[in-house]
Amino acid sequence: MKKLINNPDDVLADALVGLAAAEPLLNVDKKNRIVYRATPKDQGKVALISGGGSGHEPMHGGLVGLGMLDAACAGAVFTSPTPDQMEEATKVVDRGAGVLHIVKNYTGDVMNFEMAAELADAAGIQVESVVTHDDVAVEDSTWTAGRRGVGLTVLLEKIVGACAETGADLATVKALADKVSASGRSMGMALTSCTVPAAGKPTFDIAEDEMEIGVGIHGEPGRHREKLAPAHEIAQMLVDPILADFDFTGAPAIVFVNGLGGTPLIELYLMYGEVAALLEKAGITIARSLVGPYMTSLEMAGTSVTVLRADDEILKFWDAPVVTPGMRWGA
Amino acid sequence: MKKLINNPDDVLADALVGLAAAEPLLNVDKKNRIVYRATPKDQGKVALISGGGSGHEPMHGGLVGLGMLDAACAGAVFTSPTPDQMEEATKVVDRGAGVLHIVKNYTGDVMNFEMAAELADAAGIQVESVVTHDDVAVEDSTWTAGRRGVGLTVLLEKIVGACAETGADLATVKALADKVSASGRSMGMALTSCTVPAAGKPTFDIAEDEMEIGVGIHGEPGRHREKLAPAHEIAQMLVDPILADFDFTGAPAIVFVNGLGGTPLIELYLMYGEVAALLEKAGITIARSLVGPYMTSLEMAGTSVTVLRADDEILKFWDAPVVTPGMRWGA
Amino acid sequence: MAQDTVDLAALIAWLDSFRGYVTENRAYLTELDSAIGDADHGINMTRGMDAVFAKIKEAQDGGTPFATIDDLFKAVGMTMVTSVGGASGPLYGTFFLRMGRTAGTAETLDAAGLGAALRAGLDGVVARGKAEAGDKTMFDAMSPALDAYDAAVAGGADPAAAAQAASAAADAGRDATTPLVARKGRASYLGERSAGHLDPGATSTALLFQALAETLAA
Amino acid sequence: MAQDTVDLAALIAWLDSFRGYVTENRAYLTELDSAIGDADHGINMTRGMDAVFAKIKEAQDGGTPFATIDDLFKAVGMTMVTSVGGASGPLYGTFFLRMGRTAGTAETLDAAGLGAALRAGLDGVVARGKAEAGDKTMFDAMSPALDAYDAAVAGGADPAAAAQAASAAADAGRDATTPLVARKGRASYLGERSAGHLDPGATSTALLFQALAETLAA
Ligand SMILES: Nc1ncnc2c1ncn2[C@@H]1O[C@H](COP(=O)(O)OP(=O)(O)O)[C@@H](O)[C@H]1O
Ligand SMILES: Nc1ncnc2c1ncn2[C@@H]1O[C@H](COP(=O)(O)OP(=O)(O)O)[C@@H](O)[C@H]1O
Ligand SMILES: [Mg+2]
Ligand SMILES: [Mg+2]
Ligand SMILES: [Mg+2]
Ligand SMILES: [Mg+2]
Repeated sequence: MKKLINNPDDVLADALVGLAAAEPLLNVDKKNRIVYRATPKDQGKVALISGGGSGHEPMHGGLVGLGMLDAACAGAVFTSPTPDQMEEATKVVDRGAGVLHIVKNYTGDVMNFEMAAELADAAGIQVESVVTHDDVAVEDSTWTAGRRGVGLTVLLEKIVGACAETGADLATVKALADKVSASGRSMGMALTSCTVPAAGKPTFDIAEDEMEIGVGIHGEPGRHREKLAPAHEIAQMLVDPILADFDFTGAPAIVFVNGLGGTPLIELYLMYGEVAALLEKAGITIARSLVGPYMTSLEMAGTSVTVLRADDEILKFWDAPVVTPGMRWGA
Repeated sequence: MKKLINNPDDVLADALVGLAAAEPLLNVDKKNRIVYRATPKDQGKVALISGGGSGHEPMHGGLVGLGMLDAACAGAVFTSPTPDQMEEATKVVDRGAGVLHIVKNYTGDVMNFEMAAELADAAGIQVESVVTHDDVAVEDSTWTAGRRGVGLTVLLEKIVGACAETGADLATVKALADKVSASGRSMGMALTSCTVPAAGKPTFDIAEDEMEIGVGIHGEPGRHREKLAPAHEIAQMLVDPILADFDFTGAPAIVFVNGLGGTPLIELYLMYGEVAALLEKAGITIARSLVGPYMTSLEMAGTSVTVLRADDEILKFWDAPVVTPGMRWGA
Repeated sequence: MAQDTVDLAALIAWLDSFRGYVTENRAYLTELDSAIGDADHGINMTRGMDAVFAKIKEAQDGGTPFATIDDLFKAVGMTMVTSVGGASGPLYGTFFLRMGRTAGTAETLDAAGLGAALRAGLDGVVARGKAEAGDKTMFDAMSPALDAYDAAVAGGADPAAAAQAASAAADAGRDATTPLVARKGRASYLGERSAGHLDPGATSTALLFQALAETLAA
Repeated sequence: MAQDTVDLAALIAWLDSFRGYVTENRAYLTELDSAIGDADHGINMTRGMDAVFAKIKEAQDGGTPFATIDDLFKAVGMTMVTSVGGASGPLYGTFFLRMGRTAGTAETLDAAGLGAALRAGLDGVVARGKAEAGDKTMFDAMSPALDAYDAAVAGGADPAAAAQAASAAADAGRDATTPLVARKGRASYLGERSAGHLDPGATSTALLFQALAETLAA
C-alpha cells in the first residue's frame, strides 16, 4: 500500500489536523470529527449539514463555507459517521431556523442520520433530510436499498446552500433540495481499485486491460467489467444510461465531470469534451459545467458524470457566491 | 496503460477541446494550442504568459484569468511548447505595456522561450523573462543546467499576476518576479511513476515498498530511491533540504503542498499537517497556505512542498482577487 | 460446566469472546467486504468492540460496574452506535440496546429470558434495516439462529445447549448467503455480481453466536 | 555509387533516411529517455521529422520545390523548431537552420562544403545549448563526428567516405556517453544516477550520421 500516511488507523485524525492548519475558513472539532465554518451564518437562517465516510475529499469538509454547508461530519474511511457526531453538529449550527441533513443513500448513512434526526428532534431542533440517490448504475426497486447517492450531492450542496443563505425557511430549502435530488442522474466508472488504508490492499483486482463500469465512490466493484475502451466510448457508456433514465431535453443542464482521486485533470477535461459532445448531440443544452475531483474515492482512477436538469431558480443559486476550500466563486 | 484518452497522440488536442467547452472564462486557440482569457485585460497593463509541456494541469492553462496569467502555451505532454506559439501568444496579449514570460528552468523551455523573445523583440514587443529554479533536489552549479523550476512557479504566477493587474510597469513586474523567484524553494517525492501517453508504459519501475525522493514534475526518477516511510518522515525528507538551502525565519511564509496528480486530497491535507508542524518547530511563521494538485505530473502519486519567504507586498498580491479555473478567490 | 442462568459476568465474557473473534477475523471480514462491499467490515467491528471493551473496563476500573443487564447492554449498544458508523454500527448497536431494554433490571437471565432478549435484538435490527430473509444480510444468520435457539429451549435445552443450536444455525444461515443476490446494504449495488460471496455481516453474526455458545459451554 | 558532390535530392534522401531511423527507433529513443529523462525523445523526433516531410511534400507537390540548400534547410529547421518543442526542437532546428545559412544559395555541396555546413550546425547547437564535451548530450556524438569528417576530407575523402568516418565516430561518441554524469539537459537533474545510461540525444544524432553515410554511399 503506497500512501502518504502515518499509521493507517490515524489517517482521518491526521488529515483533520492538516485541514485545520491549512484552511482558515474552517474550524475543526478534532474530537468529534466535525468541520464547521469559521464564521457561522446569521441567526435565523437554515443551516445545512452533511457527512459521510472519509476518503471523498474535498467532499464534505472542503465544501463547508459561505453559500454551501455549515458543517460536515467525517466518518472513518468509507464509513458513515455516527449519530452523536451529527447530533452535535446539528446543535452547533442551528441558528433557530432548523437544519437540513444532506444524506447520501447508503444503508449506513441513512440509518445513522435517522438516529441523529431523532436525537436532534428530542433536543427540540427542527430537522429535515434529503437523501440523494442519483446513481443510475443501480437498479431502483422497492425490494432493494435503492440507488446510491453520488455526484449530484455536490451540486445539491452548492445550490441548496445558496438558497439557505438567502434566509429561506426550512420548508423552502427542503423543497428545493427535493427538486434537485429528483432532477439529477449520475454514472461512474473506474480504471483501478483503491486501497482502504486499514485494509492495506486494493479492494478489487483488475487487469491492465479492464475497467469497471457503474462504480460508486467507495472503491466497490461496479456493475460490470469491460475491456478498456477509448474515452469517447467510455463517455457513451456513462451518458447513455443517464439519458435513458431521465429526460434532460428542453431545459438548461448543469454537467459535472468528477474525478475519483487518481485521475488527473487533463483526462477529466478530455472526458468533459466527449461528454459535452454526446449531450449536445442528444439535444441537451449545457448551461453550466463543473470539472474536477470534487467527490473522490481515495486514489481510485476513474470518473463519474452527473447531469442535472436545471431551471432559472437552480441556475441562480448555482451562480451565487460560494466560499469554501473546495469550491469558490462569486465572492 | 490505463487512461481516459482516445488516441495517445491526440491527448492534448482532445483535452483542449474539453477545456474550451468547460470553461467560459477561457478562450482556446486550438490550432496554436494557446489558452487566453476570454476577457482580455485593459490596455496599458503588463501581460503575463507562461507555458510548458502538458500533463501538469491545472498549470498553466487553468491558471489563466483575472489576476494571474493572460495566456498559456501548451506543449505536447512533458515537452516545452514551441517559439511560434509563444510569439503568437505574446503578440495577442500585449496591451502596449510589454509582456513577462514566466519560464520554468528546463533546457527546452528556456531555449524555446529565448527564441520566442527574440521573435517578439523583432516584432517590437517589449519582453522580459523570469526563470523559476526552486527545486533544491537539484544541485546548483555553473557547470550544470541549474535547478528545475517547480512549485514556486504557481505562487509566482499568482503574486506577479496580481501586481500586473494594478497597472505596474514591466520593470516593476519583472522585479517582483525576480524577488519571488529568489525567495522560494521546493522539494518533491513520488510513490509511483507516471506513463507518458505516447510512450505507453511507466517512465520508471518502482517496487511496492519504495519511493523516489527529489523528483521533478515530468515523471523522471528522483535523486534517490528510499524505502517507503510514514508521512512524518517523508515530510522531514522534503522540509530539511528546503530549510538547509534558504533562511525562512523572521518573515511570513507561504507554504504550498502540491499533489502530483494521483494523490488524493486527504493525503495532501495529512502531509500539510506534517509539514506545517515541522516548519513551526523550525521557527517559521506560516502566513498563508495552499494545498492541492496545482502542478501535476500526469497520474503520478506523490507530493511536493514549496516554501516562499514573503513580505507585505507579496502577501498583498497573494490575497488579491484571482479568477481562474484552477485558483479563485476574492472576486 | 453449563449453567441454568446467565449472569452479567457470563455476558461480559461472551462480549469479550466476540471481540476476540472479530479481532482475529478482522482481515477476513474485511476481505469478504472487499468482494461485495467497501472493505471495512472487519475494521468497523474491531473498532467497535475495542471501544466497547474500553467502556467496560472504564466502568469496572472506575468502581461503577454495571448493575443490571440493561446497564451493560445500553453501554455496549451506545458504544457501538457512537464508535462504528456505517451499517453495522446502528445495526449491532440497536441489537444490543434492544437486548438490554428487554432484559431490563435483571441481573441474570434464564434460557427463555436470554432468548427473549436476543429476539428483541433481532427485531431491532429489522426495525432499523428493514432486511427480510434472503436479502443477504446479517439477518440471514441471526434469524435462523434465534429460531433454532427458541426451538431448543422449547425442547427443554439449557442456555448453553440452546446457544449451541443457535450457533450451528447461524453458521448454516451464513453459508446460505453465498448464492444469494443482495437486496439490502452495499452489496445490493453489485446486483447479480453479489452472488457467489459470503455476506460479511452474516459472517460476523455467526461469530457472535459461536462466541455465545463457547462462552456458555465453558 | 558515391559522388563528389551532394545535391538537393541527396540531402532530401538523407533526411528521409533519418526520418526512417527515428520512426523505427521511436520506442527505443523514448525508452532511453525514460531512464534519465522524461520519456519523450523518440516521440519528439518522430513528430518533428514527420512534420518535416509533410513540409517537403507540400513544397514538392505544390509545385514550388526547394531551389537552394538554404531553402530546404530553412524549411526543415523552422519545422523542427515549430513542431518539436522540448530541448531537441530548438537544438536540431538550429542545427539545420545554420546548415542552410552556411550552404546559402548553393544547389550542391562538395565534401568541404558539406563539412562546413555541418560544422555550422554544430556551432549552432552549442550556441543554443551551451553544451561542452562530456556533458552527456548530443554534442558528444556530433562533435567527434564532425572532427572525423573534417579529418577524412583533409585526407582526400569524398563526401560518402567522410560521412562514413563521421558515422563511426558518432557511434563511438554515443557509446562513450554511457558512463558520463550528465551536466546539461534533463538528465543532469539525476546527478550520479544519470551514469550508466546512453544519452538519447547522442543516440538520435548517431542515427543522423548513419543516415548520412548510408545515403551518400548508395
Ligand atoms: N439493511 C440491512 N439490514 C441488515 N443488515 C444489513 C443491512 N445493510 C447492511 N447490512 C449488513 O451490514 C454488513 C456490512 O457492514 P459494514 O461493512 O460494517 O458497513 P457498510 O456497509 O456501511 O460499510 C453487510 O454485510 C450486511 O450483513
Ligand atoms: N544544453 C544542451 N545541449 C545539447 N544537447 C542537449 C542539451 N540539453 C539536452 N540536450 C539533448 O537533448 C536530449 C533530450 O531531448 P528531448 O527528450 O527531445 O527533450 P527534453 O529533454 O526537453 O524532453 C538529451 O538526450 C540531450 O542529448
Ligand atoms: Mg463502510
Ligand atoms: Mg520533454
Ligand atoms: Mg463495509
Ligand atoms: Mg525528453
